[in-house]
Amino acid sequence: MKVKLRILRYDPEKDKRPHFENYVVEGQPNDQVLDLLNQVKWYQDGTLAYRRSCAHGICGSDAMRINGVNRLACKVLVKDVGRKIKIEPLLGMPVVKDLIVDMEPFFEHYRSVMPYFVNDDPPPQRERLQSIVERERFDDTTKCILCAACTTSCPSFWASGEYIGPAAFVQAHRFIFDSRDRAAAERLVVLNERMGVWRCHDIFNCTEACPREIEITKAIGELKMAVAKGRID
Amino acid sequence: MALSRRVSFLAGLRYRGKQGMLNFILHRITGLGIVAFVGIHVVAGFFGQQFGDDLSFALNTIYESWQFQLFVYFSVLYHALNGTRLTLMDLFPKLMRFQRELLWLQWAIFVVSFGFPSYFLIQTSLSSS
Amino acid sequence: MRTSRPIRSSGFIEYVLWLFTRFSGLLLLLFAAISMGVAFSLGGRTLLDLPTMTRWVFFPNPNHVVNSDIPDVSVGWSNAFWQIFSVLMIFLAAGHGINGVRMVLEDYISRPLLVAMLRVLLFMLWLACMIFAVYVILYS
Amino acid sequence: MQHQYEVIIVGAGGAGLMAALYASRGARTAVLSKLYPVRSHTGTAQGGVGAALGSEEEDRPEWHTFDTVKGSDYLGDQDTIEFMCEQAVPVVYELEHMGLPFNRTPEGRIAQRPFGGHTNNETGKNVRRACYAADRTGHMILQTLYQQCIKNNITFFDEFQVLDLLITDGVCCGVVAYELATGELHTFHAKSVIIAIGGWGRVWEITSNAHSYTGDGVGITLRRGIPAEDMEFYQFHPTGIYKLGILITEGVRGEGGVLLNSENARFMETYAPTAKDLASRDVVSRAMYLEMRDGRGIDGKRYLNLDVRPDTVNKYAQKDGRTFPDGSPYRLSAADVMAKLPDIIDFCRTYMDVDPVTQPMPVQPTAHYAMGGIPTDVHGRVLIDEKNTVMPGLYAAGECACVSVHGANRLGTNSLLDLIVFGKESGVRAAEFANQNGFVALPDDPVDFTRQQLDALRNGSGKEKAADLRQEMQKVMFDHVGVFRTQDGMREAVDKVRELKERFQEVRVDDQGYLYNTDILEAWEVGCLLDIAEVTAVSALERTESRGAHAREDYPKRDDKKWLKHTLAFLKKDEVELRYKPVTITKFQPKARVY
Repeated sequence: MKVKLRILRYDPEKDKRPHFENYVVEGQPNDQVLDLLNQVKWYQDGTLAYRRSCAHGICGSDAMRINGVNRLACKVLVKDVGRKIKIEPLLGMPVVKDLIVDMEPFFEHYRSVMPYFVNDDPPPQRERLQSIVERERFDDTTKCILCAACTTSCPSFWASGEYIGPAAFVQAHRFIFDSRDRAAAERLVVLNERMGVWRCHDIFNCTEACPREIEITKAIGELKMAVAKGRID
Repeated sequence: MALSRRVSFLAGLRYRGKQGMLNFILHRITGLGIVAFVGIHVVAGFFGQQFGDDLSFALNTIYESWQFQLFVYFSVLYHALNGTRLTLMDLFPKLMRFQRELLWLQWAIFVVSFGFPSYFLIQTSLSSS
Repeated sequence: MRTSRPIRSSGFIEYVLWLFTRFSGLLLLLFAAISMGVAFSLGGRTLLDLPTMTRWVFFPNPNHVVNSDIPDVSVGWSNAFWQIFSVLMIFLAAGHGINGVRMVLEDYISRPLLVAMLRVLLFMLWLACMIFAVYVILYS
Repeated sequence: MQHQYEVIIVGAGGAGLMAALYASRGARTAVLSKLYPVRSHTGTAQGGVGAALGSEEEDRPEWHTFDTVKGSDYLGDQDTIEFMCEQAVPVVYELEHMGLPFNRTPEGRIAQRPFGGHTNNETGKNVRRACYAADRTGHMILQTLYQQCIKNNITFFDEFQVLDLLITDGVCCGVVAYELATGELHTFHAKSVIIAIGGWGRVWEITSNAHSYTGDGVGITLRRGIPAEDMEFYQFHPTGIYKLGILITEGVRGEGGVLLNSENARFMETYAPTAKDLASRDVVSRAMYLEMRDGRGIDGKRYLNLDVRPDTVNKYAQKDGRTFPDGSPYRLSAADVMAKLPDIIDFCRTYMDVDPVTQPMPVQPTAHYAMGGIPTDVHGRVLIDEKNTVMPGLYAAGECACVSVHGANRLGTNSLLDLIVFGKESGVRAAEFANQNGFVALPDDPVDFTRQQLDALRNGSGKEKAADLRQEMQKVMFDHVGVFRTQDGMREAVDKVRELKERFQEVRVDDQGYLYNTDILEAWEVGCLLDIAEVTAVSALERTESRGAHAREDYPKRDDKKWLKHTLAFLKKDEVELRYKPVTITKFQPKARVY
């Protein structure tokens, strides 16, 4: 069946401003939108630029706006979105070419929450013990693939690029609620800043956008409570 | 050159977020609305009372029209209900798992508590005029 | 099995205001319920239509509603308890509202100096609001 | 533009990041990666990392060693295998100390699950050796290592694709990289270079590998005269999603899932009476292929069912007498499936509308892992001939390297282990080397060779499209150099690939710009894939036996007399030169391999 793609193109070497271009490709209901993009790039117009790698929703390269919502191109099938598909780059980050956005600001926020395990006590000979329940506490937020679909769906982030953003909160949550970690206090100080958790207005765009189905808003809620109560539970 | 990261208000509105985003927008609009008309109302009331200012009296007359009352009632009720939902979720993050259910509950309460009074309001206003 | 670990966290105005917004919201709802309850019990219900009554409930002074034939109810309200009640309510409402405005504006403004100026301006606006309201409540 | 670092690491997957962590402790280090580091293919590894921790039941590194040797069909070098299996235990604890969120046992220890080919050497039963974090172990390893790299302030050059290796007088002195954002060529001058660039599953049509898994590292070294070892051994994972190739972890069978044919029979009982569905991967893939060839594919199509529905699992577990470690009979509930295999359930629901809890999953063998690659010794040093001559300053680790611990067939969970053990080792050694040696001068005009290649792609006649060539190559390779191979088929594949290489000269890219020109890089990658395909097909054609993943219909037996040796393939202008070197055997003499 024929599928119509409407792609927002922007080539900084040629265009002053972005414009839509239409392509018609042959597609099956079970094709990924990424397959269609590949068809365009390989057989119709090689200048189309987008990121992709694993093609099954694990690497997080191909987050983009598909029919107005942030999705991974490889996790959306044609039958989910119909035969007219509008594809645009993510909102709130500088577009460098076609569907490619500059990810640097995103990773800067990511780095700002100390997204790494800190425990300076000398480790035991074997593993640090952790109960199944303690492990379960932060399981959800370990799933994050840093695709930026959540952060770029957040109206607070659109309004201000300084907002730390859901993806970084998810990372903070993963470590703050890890019973082995010892740097929760430092991270909470960062989250307590003006552009921290208090800018989250429970809009749930991030939760809806997450391709890994992480309950992001809930995680942020737990972070808010951790700051408020001054303890983690 | 890379394009600017700025997201215009309209571009933001074009994002097809689900109910949560609609609620967020309504919450902001109703909130700002309440601030605006309560603010003006207080000032107008003060000036009217103290100086017998004509403009203030005129403003107050607008406030008392039933159409405007309906609007204010919508804003206050919506803002109150949505605010309560947000507060509950913020205080008990576990509730966020049921955010969709909470939204439907909120709308159900809203429809009932907005519908009946406004029905009577419109009826009495129309019959009295 | 689950451990609860204490953390230290520096108090910050953002957090205080976030908390204020939540609790003032809830308190306003509570106050509104009390006011209405009392208004009903004072017989307001039988005399007024709904919108007028709503305003009469929240701000009971004779000058408030100009174009209605409202009996002089201020007698029942003019005691210290209800005056303090009203002042408290206006304090919460104005704080809640102006803080809301601040949130919206700060979402779109990131320059620190501008933000600081805005905060001062809004604080003054809040003070002015309070002064007006207190004056009306106490001296009308 | 020119940069200078003591150690340059090419590739930011598991091996690259592990190497970066260790190299940066002793030397000024930079990591070059054509993707953002967290996008690397390590992240898609699912089932677990093998280490004989014995936290669930008795296990020993020696058993792990033997299982790996046996899994490799005795082609793995036993000294390096022993090293890896001994190192496995401390290095897994080290990952835990870095914060990796492993699943836990009730005692709070790292949880382990059974995997194909992991056995208790005394009883012959399957043993729990795969340490796992749900079914996203690779994802957690990649994330954890990247997090530690951030903590240690390691320099990254993200979206820099390495296109050439610089060698002066037989000493490696740096790399040339293409910056995606600007199209500029950068020269990186280094004392030592670690290549950790991953595999080349995209040579085949149906693969579990990423689009970017194009074996650039091996392509580059082949062009610079460094051989590739054991290229004919490429693993086909038994359970990829039908047509898509997306991986369904062996952990599914570890949890009790079984493979069923169109007669709803558990056919693995015939092919591997003891290990059954948890036999080594090449054995299972071959069995599936034979079932399908004999017309027992589901609905006559080329797929079989992988069934992890609790009823089925419990039925067969009871039949096998499988028990929990405490001796009670093994039971699996729907909730267990959902808790232990969340990602698998997600894939099946998203891509096939199949719910594994209530329906069987359609699977077929999928190109998965390269056992061969750049020949290295146990310290990651690259060897450039059959006499094991070391090229100073050049290291390789991870899937692109052939140590060779995997021999003719890799055991499940040993890939992640390979990454972390040899990533660490090569990082340590590369830094040591950098500390003991000075910079070697770069060749004149270092970017010349690269520029020629790119210019050719920009200015070609345009008669051919790179995508067409890739597709033709993938098809011929999957049909003829796949699970089962024949003389004629491989001959055809060699000819076809050579023809495609000719036609590759005519390619011209559409995108003539410089900023984010992904078109030209994709075309360049097709060039790499073609080189690798040729080397693979030629190496396979010569090996007249069946061993591990290399299964020939015309030579169905293993031939230890003639073929117990590693292939070294050198890419020459118009041909592939093959040489051979012996396999290191220490403790375990080759025996028949029965599961």
